[in-house]
Amino acid sequence: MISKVSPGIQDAVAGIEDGSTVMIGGFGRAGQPVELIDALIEQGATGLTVVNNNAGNGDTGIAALIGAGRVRKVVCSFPRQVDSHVFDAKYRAGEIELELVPQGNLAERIRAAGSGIGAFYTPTGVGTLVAEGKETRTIDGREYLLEYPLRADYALVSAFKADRWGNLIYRKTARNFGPLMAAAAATTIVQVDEVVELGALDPEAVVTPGIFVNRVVAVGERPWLHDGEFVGTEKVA
Amino acid sequence: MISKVSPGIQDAVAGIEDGSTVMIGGFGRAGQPVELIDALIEQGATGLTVVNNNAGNGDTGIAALIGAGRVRKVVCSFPRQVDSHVFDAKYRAGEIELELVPQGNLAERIRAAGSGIGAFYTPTGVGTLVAEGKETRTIDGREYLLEYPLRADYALVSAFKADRWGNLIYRKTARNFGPLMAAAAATTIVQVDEVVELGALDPEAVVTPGIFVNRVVAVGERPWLHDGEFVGTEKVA
Amino acid sequence: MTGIDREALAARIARDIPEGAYVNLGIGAPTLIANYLPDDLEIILHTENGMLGMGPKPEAGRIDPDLINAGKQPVTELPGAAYFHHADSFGMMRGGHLDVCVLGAFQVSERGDLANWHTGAPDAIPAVGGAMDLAIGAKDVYVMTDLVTRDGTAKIVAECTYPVTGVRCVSRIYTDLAVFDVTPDGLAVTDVFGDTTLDELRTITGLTLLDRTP
Amino acid sequence: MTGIDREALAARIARDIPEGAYVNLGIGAPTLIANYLPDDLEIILHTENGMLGMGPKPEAGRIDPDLINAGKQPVTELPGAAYFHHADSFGMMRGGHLDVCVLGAFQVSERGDLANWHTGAPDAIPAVGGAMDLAIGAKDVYVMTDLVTRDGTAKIVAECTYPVTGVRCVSRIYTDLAVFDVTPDGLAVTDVFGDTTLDELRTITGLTLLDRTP
Repeated sequence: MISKVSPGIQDAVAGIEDGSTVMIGGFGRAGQPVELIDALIEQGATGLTVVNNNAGNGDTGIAALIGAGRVRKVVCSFPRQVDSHVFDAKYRAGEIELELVPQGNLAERIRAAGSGIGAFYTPTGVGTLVAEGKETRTIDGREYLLEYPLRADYALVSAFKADRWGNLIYRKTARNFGPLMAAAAATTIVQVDEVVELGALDPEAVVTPGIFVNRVVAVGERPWLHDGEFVGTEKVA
Repeated sequence: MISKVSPGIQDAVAGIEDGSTVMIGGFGRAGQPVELIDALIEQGATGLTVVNNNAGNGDTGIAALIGAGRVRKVVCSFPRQVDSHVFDAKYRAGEIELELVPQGNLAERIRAAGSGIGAFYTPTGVGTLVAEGKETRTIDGREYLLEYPLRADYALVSAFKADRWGNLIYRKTARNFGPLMAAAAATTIVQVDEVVELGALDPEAVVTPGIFVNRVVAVGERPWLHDGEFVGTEKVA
Repeated sequence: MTGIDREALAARIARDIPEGAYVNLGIGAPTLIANYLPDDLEIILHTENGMLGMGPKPEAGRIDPDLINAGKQPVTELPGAAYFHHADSFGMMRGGHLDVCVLGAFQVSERGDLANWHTGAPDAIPAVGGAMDLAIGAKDVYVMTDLVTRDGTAKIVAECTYPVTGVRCVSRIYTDLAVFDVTPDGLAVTDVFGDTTLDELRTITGLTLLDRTP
Repeated sequence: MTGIDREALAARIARDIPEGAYVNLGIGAPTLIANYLPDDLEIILHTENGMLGMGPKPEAGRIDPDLINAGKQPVTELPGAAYFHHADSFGMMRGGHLDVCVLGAFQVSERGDLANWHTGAPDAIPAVGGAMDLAIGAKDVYVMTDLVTRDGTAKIVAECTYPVTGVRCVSRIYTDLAVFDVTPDGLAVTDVFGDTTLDELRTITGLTLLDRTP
């Protein structure tokens, strides 16, 4: 019987080596796998390259990982936010490297890695600073940049529910980068609210098929749900 | 109020011009929009370039369109089947042009058109006859071919259910090329079993968002369902 | 010289968006436009973090942290909504499926180059997000901005001096003083607000401006 | 010289597929392998027209024309199945996510080049389908074939004379007479069936063959 379910969260993050490239899902805090990141901090891996849309918010999640000094480099589209003080300080102190990638090119580079595309031509960024040093080509009268796949050793993803084969569904805009990163990493580790019986997920509605998932860990219901009903909160997490 | 619902099937196919490139969904007969194709035959457009995985089965659907002499060229991955006698005869008589594209490159070229990718490097077909005349490039030690987007004037797609905004869900392996073609055509025309109330489709499970759909027409329940229950048939359609 | 305030400008832009349009409203002032879209018209809002059919902000206490817009503000879901991942969402933009995108600007050139992501300040931490994708990501890219900065400099210019976000991507510029269409012959003024005159606009911008006012 | 029949060969290949593997069984003889996968092991079958978790053929009268495999034969859905469109399905293959793919062959070269789509006959209508994607679309590409054609020609060759489907893509060749691993040093025989000898295999193929039999 296949079971990708890890007994505990430390089992889920076991083996992540120093110097790994780790994709971390989420757009801001939506879909950020905070419990897995906390486990990774405890696990101790350092010298990491982190791929995420942002460079951490507040003092938790990715910000905490950066604050703990475990991140050598961030690949993201939007590091500077009102609450990105942890990254900002490290960056200004020259203690962290930044590779800036426009958001859609970031998503497409991750997709290319997962789907075996060697490189692709994108119109986004043509004529801007991010095009510097990049190959360009005019196709059908429009100019494009050549972009390469972005792969990872590990992906940490937050989904809503999983089955023991690793099939995943997400919740609302927390889906964001999860399905892409799951396919682009050698080892994909997923936290979910709940692991359901095999067959309980509608095969038409599975967003990430289990083929892209290596480990699943249940972390309990998100605080804005109660027994599966949406009850809301006063603020964004 | 937005309504993309066409009152009748002839309204749905109105305006398709002679010489158009028409993508037609389906893999074999699964997901082939037979009612829309019949309407197109009646509508009369000719000199068409048809993009589909195959080149027609038996004497209905795409085979009937080819048989009626309306198709100048077929772009597909697998024209030769046990029941592709209509295409076979036209091809051997030199009355129809064929562009052969490996199935995954076909899918990815259609996806590239829908998603604004100028071109992409694929490993499929390297060193084979389909690579002849194509640019190649070695990336990270692996050889790739450069492939370009495949666009269409019209897409004819068969989905399972739609709402009046054109959001679509499909049924099982009849999904195949539908979501890709819907995004790659200037005008996308969809036949569904049923048009449901706005809000009746689960937003997490919508496969083709309405932004890719221009016209929807209901053609009634597929014969292997009865009041929404699967009852089966004796053979593949 | 008088113009209109930001709310009135948002209302003005809202009037130009037809029923059935798929629209992305950029972070900042453009989000105000949503408040002026007529209730009896269906206009479908896209948020690039992965949703079509975005609704207004939730009632107090009903915030869903899984349901946010590109500005990371809580939003709601309308009947007919759909969720998708980032590659599909940005493919939707890059593939030219959105009808209208409205963005803020630091500068816009008379050819339609847009600068809105980076002031070029040497100590700034660069952050682009979806700006460059949005700039090329709609059939029509509209800019919503004051014509003049607080220190009196025109934001519509012959050439952008700030790093650009996209090249020849803007089709129309809505400002507090006038509306400009970007045309192959140069900028054309289609509306003036308050008592603003074309000559004043020419003086402010230093540009040749075509008169296409009604 | 005796070997094993096609059913026995399918059973032999099935034994090499571990629990938890994601497997694509090509059209034709490889589909027989599904019948020999042990019921107590979970092995997940992929069909490139858009499904993981494919089950056996349906009972009489319960055919679902919306649920077919790549050979366009009716199949069923197992608990844990998932559907996806063609770009996702072929991305899954091209991206190297499948563990095993088993294909038929016209010819395989000693370096692992595969020819299985086109005999090169001048009057043939070319049809490739997913063959070229499958050839490069798994961590291990296995070939299942008779070693010798009906007219006595070996299908394992120094160089393919038929048009190739993929270059250096095959990792193992299962035939009615023996199993061959494609190694950097050449072909290695790992199993012989019936009373077949290595020298007979060398005579049939005309190739240098390494002896890695147990």
